[in-house]
Amino acid sequence: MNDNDTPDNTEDTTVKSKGLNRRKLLKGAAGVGVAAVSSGAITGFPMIWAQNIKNVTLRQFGTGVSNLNAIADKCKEDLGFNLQLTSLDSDSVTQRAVTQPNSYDIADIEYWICKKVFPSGAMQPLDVRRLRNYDKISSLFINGKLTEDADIAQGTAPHTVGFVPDRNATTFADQPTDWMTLIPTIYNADTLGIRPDLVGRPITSWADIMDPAFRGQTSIINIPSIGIMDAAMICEAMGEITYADKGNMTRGEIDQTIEILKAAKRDGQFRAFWKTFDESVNLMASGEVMIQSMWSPAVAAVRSQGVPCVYQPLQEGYRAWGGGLGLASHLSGLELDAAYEYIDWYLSGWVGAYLNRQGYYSAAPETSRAYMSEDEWGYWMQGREAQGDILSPSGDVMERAGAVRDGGSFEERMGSVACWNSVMDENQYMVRKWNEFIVS
Amino acid sequence: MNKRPGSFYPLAAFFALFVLFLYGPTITIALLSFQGPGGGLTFPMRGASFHWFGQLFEAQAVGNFGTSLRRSLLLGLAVMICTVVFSLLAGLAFRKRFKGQSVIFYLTLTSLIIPSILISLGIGLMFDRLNLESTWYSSGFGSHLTWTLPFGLLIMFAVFNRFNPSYEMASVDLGASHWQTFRYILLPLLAPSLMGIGLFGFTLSYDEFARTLMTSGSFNTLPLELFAMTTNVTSPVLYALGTLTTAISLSVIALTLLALRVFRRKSVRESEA
Amino acid sequence: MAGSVELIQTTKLYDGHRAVDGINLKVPGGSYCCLLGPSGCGKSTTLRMIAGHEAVSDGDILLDNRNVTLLSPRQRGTAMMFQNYALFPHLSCRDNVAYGLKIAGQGKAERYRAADDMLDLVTMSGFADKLPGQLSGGQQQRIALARALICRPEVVLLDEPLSALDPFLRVRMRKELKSLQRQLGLTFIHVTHSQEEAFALADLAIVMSDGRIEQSGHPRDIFEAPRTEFVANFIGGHNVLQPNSTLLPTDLHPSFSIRADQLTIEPLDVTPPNTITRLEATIVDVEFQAQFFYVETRLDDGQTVMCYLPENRMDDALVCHGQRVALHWEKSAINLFDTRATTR
Amino acid sequence: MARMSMAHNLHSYWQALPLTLVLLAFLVFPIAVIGIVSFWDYNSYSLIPDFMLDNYQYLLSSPVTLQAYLNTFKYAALTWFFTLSIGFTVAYFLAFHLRSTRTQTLCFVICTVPFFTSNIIRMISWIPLLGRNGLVNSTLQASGLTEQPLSFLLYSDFAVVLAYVHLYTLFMVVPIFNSMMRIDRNLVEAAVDAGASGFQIIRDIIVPLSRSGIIVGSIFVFTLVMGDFVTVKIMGGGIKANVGMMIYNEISLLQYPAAAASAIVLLATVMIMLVILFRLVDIRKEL
Repeated sequence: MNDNDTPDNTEDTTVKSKGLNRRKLLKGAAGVGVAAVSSGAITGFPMIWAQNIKNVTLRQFGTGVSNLNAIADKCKEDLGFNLQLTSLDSDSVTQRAVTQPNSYDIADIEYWICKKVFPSGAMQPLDVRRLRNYDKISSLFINGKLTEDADIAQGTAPHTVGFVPDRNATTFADQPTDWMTLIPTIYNADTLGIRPDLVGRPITSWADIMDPAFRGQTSIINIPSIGIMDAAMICEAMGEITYADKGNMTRGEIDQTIEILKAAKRDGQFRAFWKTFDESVNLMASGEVMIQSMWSPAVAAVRSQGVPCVYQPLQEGYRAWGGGLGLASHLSGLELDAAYEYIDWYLSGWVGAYLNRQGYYSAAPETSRAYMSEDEWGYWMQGREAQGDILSPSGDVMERAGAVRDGGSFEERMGSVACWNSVMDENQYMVRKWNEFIVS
Repeated sequence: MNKRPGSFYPLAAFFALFVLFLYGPTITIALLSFQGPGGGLTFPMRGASFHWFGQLFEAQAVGNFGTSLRRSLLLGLAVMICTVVFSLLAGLAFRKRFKGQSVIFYLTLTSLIIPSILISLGIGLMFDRLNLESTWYSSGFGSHLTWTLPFGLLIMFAVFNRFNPSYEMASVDLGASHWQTFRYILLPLLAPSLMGIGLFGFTLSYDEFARTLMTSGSFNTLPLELFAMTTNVTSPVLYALGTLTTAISLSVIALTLLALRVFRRKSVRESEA
Repeated sequence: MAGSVELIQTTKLYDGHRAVDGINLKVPGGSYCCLLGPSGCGKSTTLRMIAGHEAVSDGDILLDNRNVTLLSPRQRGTAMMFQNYALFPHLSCRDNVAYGLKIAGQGKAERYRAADDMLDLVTMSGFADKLPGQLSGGQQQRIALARALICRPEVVLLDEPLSALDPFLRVRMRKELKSLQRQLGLTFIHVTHSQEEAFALADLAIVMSDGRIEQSGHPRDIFEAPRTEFVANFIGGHNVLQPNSTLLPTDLHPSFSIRADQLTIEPLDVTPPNTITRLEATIVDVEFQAQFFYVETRLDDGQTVMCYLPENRMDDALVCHGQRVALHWEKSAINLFDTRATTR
Repeated sequence: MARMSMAHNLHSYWQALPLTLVLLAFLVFPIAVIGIVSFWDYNSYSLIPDFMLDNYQYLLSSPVTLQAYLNTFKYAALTWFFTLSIGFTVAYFLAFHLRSTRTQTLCFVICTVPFFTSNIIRMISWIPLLGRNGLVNSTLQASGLTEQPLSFLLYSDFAVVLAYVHLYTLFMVVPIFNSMMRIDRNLVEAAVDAGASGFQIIRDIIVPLSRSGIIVGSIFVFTLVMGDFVTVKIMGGGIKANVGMMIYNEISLLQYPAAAASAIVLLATVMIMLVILFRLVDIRKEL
């Protein structure tokens, strides 16, 4: 394990430098050479690809969360073909996935989006037998349980929309099959982010966001499928509503939830609504908001600006989300082969480590461990105190030695997921009501 | 020197305030774009450097200015050329009466004032229904034309309203064909206005957001990329870009004014010679 | 009499250029005064200073012996009629005429009554509800006049009021202006570049050049004795001649003028009495101009001399192109310029 | 002669053709598609051809629609008022108080330059100014004028209208300035001669004579505000909503038929108001 420390770090820096010099090939040649050698040595990928695969260009689109240029660069380096990335907000992602299926080859989407998109026939399932790393995927995505005896959380848990019965199906299977809709790549547990310097008291419950003391300085996410889950966590914590299944509400439950939100909005409880990662960071960092629903890397981003921010574990548990890669239905032949190769590579560890270092979780945790230092693994995954400074993938110091990750270890976090982002049966109704809330 | 009326000074002050209002935010982000590497999107300033301008030309974690800028420039150029040619032709057409004239005129006006999001939605849906792929150079191009052409046509109207037809008559009188009259008389006289239309068309297209939203297909134009960045980027690199584009706009305007002056001088000199 | 205007050393500077250069002028009340001069001579600027639309750089303006130099146009009791009439295009003729009263705070009925009376005066009652754009030039002019008169000014200032009209209408409107001025007994100050117009109208004509007054007085006095070479040239009908040792006695130095109608053309062999000056010349051009012939001749030293020959005195055999003739005039007809004025 | 004008007319047809084709392909057909789709059914991922009035029924019966329209009209009215007041004053200053064409052009260019920077960048530039810890608030607090930061400066109706005024005042200035430049300066002197005060001149002469410019500017500002959603999204912090936001939300949630129905209703509203405005002005004469 110790051996990994050094190559790991050098690799980071070479990726960085390669990123810088992507268009200035001459200057970057040395760095690329080193990176290629080191990665080749570590992964041991068989170089089976004919020269023509190098001409393949795969178009991937998705949210900014994981559409990172560093991944495309590394992909080019390891696999030889080009990855063209387009990043959009999650609404636009859904929209494009359904309405412009020819405009992409690989969709980097969340599971709840998948629930909407897959039945439209815009995508094709993946044959898991073609993936060498399939068995490295966390069981959370196969049967919904992190450990054997764990409960299955409410909402659109990934495994419920993760499989289809056969190659041509557009309906989901309730059992794992050989055909997967998305290969999971990234996931996390979300909770409230707070500014400890501003809130002035311990925060323990989702209901705290509705505290009149924070009037005009709170925010929630305005993506209906996600926001409604946050709202449900809040209402349940307030003791206003008890849901049979937060992930699949009845019309009455939706109405009640929206009414509570509307009343809070009328009273000026919310400062703003956010739709994307960055908006939440800015709201928090600029001091506009002191408590809001937030994603883990967003908290890290706020902290990296020198602003105190805590990713607050709450007694009711987390709301989780997961994303993965899917294939457009038009994909075939060499491109399809390349796509399989790419996805397999995605699971093979380098990307996983990269995502882990951003504060997300890799779907194949074990493979990514090989690309992380012991200290990094301890800090990010095991909830241990950092021995040295914790660096971001781009080499900036994120946390000083001695820091402990909010919410603790992987098991603690993903083990107390109360619900997943979801698409309900009454989705259309919910979206309408949500719109009413936003416009009200 | 005539004494200025008493109202001059309060009005001048008002104008100065207005200019400050127009530039205030631009100046703010210009300041913020010179922050040090640890800078954020809001005050207070964290250090001072050119760091974020340097970042601009390096690969971003998310998004890509370079390619979207190239797309926007190409699209702007294509839109500019079409706007100039189509507006000129339509302007010529409208000097005479013809059937359907008022229908076309009102359609043009509609195109100008219809909420952009409708154009975007309509073209997006149309391409979808026709099973055509939306791309920035097809549907995006069309949606931009619906925005630039009305301006072009209205400018042509304004030009022709002030245009003295005797020049053309004199030319025809001297035995010039229609084409020669157009080439040697009309076109040189209209050239400055056409340059204006071109510049206007380019800028409108280059900045267009709402009409491009659902019509650009897989690849973002610069404003779309910026919009995505406002939601995905937490660094002052965005401000650096804003500062840079403002600076570029300023120099483009300065160059255009200069070109117009040189052009005018040249034509004066030619006419003197 | 009310309505007298006096300018004392009145000066207007534009960027250091003296557009009006210290002029002194006294216009008696009730007179028709014409400011005459070529374009750019400062006559419009003078008028606008009297009206108060142009600030005075130096000097004073007195109306009825009251110093109005710093007063606003309204406070002066003048009214101006603009070159292109400046009728408000969005107001009816009645509203245009009544505008001054509206500003003065009069009620609608009252001011409309006054406006209708005024329209009557300029025989435009039928056009009260029309917009200015619907009227002909002459009609617009009457409306403009009515608008200028409505506030009962003592001095009416007219800036080239007839220049936008065709020649025929110009003569007619000119008569109307004059008779209206007499009828109302107001002071009219009228700016024009046409000496014909000035002579026809003015009790007091003021010839200006280069920001200065060249000559002022009754048109007839000016015509009979132009005080400077400029005036003689500008008002026309005068030959300005430079004495020359071979041709003319040099005691007339530096130049003098002689009216074109006081010359006669004689055959070369006629010997004149010694009250007559005789000069030989060659006829260059003959033009028929109805009541008289215009004959252009050239002296041997190259100076041009023009003569008006009454139609009945025209001798076709003598007066034709290329003919050598003698020009005769009475010595008393010679007009010497005011040397102080010419050598300023 | 008759034959010549015939030939000219024929020329007109092909000369107008490119414009006409563009308008047909990218304006008329798309609107027709919106019209058709507005009667369709949909589920979370696709459109279902149908003929149903549900979309309209929901739209017209929902209190949210009314609220969104009220908000939109409120924004439009406020923006109109401020852009008109500011735009008129600025145009008046430029047209009547600057003497040389040079200074006029210079001042005009100064006003136009920010227009060449992306709207989005211009909008987000307000955030560091108006935020809770923004420049304005820190100045106010430092000077002791306020104790607590003023939160209404950002993510509020105030912020939205401010951004609109910032973005669109120029659309008022240009046509009004244009009309004012065509007012005969003698008219102003004639009014002065009649004794009118500065205010009376503006009321009686300048406002009526720049009416067409005011109307053209109003049409611009009005339609831009009615159709906007980006400004509301960014400056309203997602809290504020107008019709454009409603449509944008529906589009982003793939509810195309609902969005189409909203769009048709919006189009109808805008068109009705414009027909009224266009009765007041002949735009071709005003150019």
